[in-house]
Amino acid sequence: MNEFFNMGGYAFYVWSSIGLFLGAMVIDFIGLSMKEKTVKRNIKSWMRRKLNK
Amino acid sequence: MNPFLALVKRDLTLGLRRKSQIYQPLVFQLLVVTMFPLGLGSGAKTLALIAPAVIWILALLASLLTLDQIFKNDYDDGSVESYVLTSYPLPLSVMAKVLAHWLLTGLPLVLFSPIIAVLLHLPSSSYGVLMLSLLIGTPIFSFMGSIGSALTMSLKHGGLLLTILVMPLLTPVLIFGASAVVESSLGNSATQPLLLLSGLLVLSFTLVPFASAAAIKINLE
Amino acid sequence: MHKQRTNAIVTLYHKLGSPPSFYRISGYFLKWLLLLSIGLLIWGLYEGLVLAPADYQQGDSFRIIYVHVPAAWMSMFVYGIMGLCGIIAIIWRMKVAEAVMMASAPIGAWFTVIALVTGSLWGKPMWGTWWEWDARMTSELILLFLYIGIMATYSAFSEDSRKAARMAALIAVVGIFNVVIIHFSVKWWSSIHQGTTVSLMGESHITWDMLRPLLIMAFATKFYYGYSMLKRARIYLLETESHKRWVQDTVNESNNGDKS
Amino acid sequence: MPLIKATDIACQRGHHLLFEPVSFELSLGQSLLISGPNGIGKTTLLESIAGLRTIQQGVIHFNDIELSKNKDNWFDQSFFIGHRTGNKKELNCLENLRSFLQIQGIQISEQQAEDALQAVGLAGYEYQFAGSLSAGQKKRLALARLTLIDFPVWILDEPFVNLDVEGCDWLLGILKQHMDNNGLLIITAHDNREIQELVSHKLLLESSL
Repeated sequence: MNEFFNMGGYAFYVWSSIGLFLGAMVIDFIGLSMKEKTVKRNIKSWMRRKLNK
Repeated sequence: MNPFLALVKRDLTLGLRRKSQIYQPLVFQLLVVTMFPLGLGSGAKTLALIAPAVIWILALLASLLTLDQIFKNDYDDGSVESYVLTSYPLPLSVMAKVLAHWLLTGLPLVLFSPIIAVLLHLPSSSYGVLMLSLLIGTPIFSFMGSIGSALTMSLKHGGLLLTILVMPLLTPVLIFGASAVVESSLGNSATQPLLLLSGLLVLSFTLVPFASAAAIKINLE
Repeated sequence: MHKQRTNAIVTLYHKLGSPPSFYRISGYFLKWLLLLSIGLLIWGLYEGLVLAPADYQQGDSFRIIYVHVPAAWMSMFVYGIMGLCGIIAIIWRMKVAEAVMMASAPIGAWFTVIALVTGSLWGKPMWGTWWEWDARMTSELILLFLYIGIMATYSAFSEDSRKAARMAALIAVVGIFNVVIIHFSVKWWSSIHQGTTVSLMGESHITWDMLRPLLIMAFATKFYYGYSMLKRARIYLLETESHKRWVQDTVNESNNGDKS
Repeated sequence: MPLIKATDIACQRGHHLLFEPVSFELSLGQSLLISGPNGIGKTTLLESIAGLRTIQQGVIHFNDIELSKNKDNWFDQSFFIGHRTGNKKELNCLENLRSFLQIQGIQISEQQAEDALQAVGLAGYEYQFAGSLSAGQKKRLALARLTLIDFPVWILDEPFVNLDVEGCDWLLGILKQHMDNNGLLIITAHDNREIQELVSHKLLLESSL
């Protein structure tokens, strides 16, 4: 197992590459969910404004 | 006088009356060139080595200073309507604007380049190639810049965006232009990069006016 | 007119061209795209990091290929999609094409960044330097600038999203031509300035065991792109059509579902 | 047969409609006054008709052909003056007048240009740079173009703004003359009463929200 994480001495390079790759995907994914929530919230608020008129 | 010539003549008159567009890029070049030896610590050899790249990058930066003006003034005062609302083809009008811009800013850069070259110790045998490469390359700056200018003409501070948009598009010009000068300063033939540069000029001459015309139309919406 | 009705492709085109049906149809795919990409990602990384044999020259550092190459492929693939949608957006003014184009930009830029940074992380042990101005890395960097330019153009015209999208589309289309020219000019440049081209892959023979995880990862990234792009395009359509009936119905529906 | 026939046209800002779709028909000798509250999109509509913008909803037929397919013909017969006057501040009045029209392919002699300046009350300003004129004078300089062209269709966006009483009277005069010469006029003018009596058709834009 240790050998696997060591990556033949290239641990830093390999794992930071993989980490960056997965990190970017996760950031993209979380950003999307948050954006969706904000947009839907804004539309709902706009609809309420229209209802109250 | 046909609309093409009328537009060129009008822009030349405007440029000659404004003046700043013509001499300021040259002053800018001189200023930056002064910084180089001061920053590098006067090694004549180093200067000559980097001279081709520096001259070309300076020409690029100096052009960028004036590119946003190609359409911005016309948009701000409404005279852009005079060549949009007419049956005269808009791409041809774009070409007239580009021609006028090049005559006002590109040509002075070409004529001024030997002075910069002297200051940077470029071997005098490459002056011909330097001027020729700039003569072919600077119109491409104006052409590509017309797209950027048409895109950013309605923005208050579009200069930086224009730089971000246009610079990547101009990398091939810089590569071939600077290579031509490097080759000739090494005593090699510069024909290949010059031919490639001419190819880029032909491409931008034929395609860019349509892109700029499209950008103007989108921007007026 | 009658011919159009019978032609399935044309019907599909028109359906996908209308924001409400695009929103509805893409909704079916979202979950599957995400699950597929996560599954393939795990499988591909497991095969690539654990099962695949180490390269006889580069050792284990070659495993960076499993994120670097798929990301580099995607950076170009996504740009191609953007150029295509840009052409459609300019000529036919199709709103969905605008949405797909603008939704592709962030994820495409991410892939470009990943390709650049992992390339650098791979280059350090291989070349002994973090950055080499070789043709591939240089073009990739310029590609990143183009992505940034497109997104910057869009946000500069944010007060009118329709115009902003069409402006960005124009940049994307101009960029497509230029990417090709830039790529060849940089290649030409590095061939005369460096003599030999440095290649990360070197002469090593890629065996099927090494190649398979690469292909799996390529599909995983493609599916994730599909998910991210569709999701973002849906949000884009909701946002830009927010005053329309179908958006309000959609939001109300999801509201009832969420309120538990 | 009407020269201009607009069917259910509407303009957008961003993704939202500005006003309820409108339709109208105009023949030569007729005129249309477009009015509505501020921000409703009068200028946008006028610019769309002129061809500066694309019409996002509905169609306009010109001479029975769709305007978008008949652009060159339309540009050769219509003349638009918008709220940006199109004068160059570094050119003098004569140069402004001549270069603007030359770019549109219309040749005028120096004498004609001088007469036009005389007509709009800018005699004696021939060699003054447009940058040094007052707002009203700039407007006059732009409107001077109207006396030099023979386009049947005039599209004017708020031409009375910045004009003094004399200027308004002069403009009304040439608009009337244009109508009498079987011309066609589309105009917005929110602050002028007399134009209301001159025009044959009126169009009130209503909010679509």
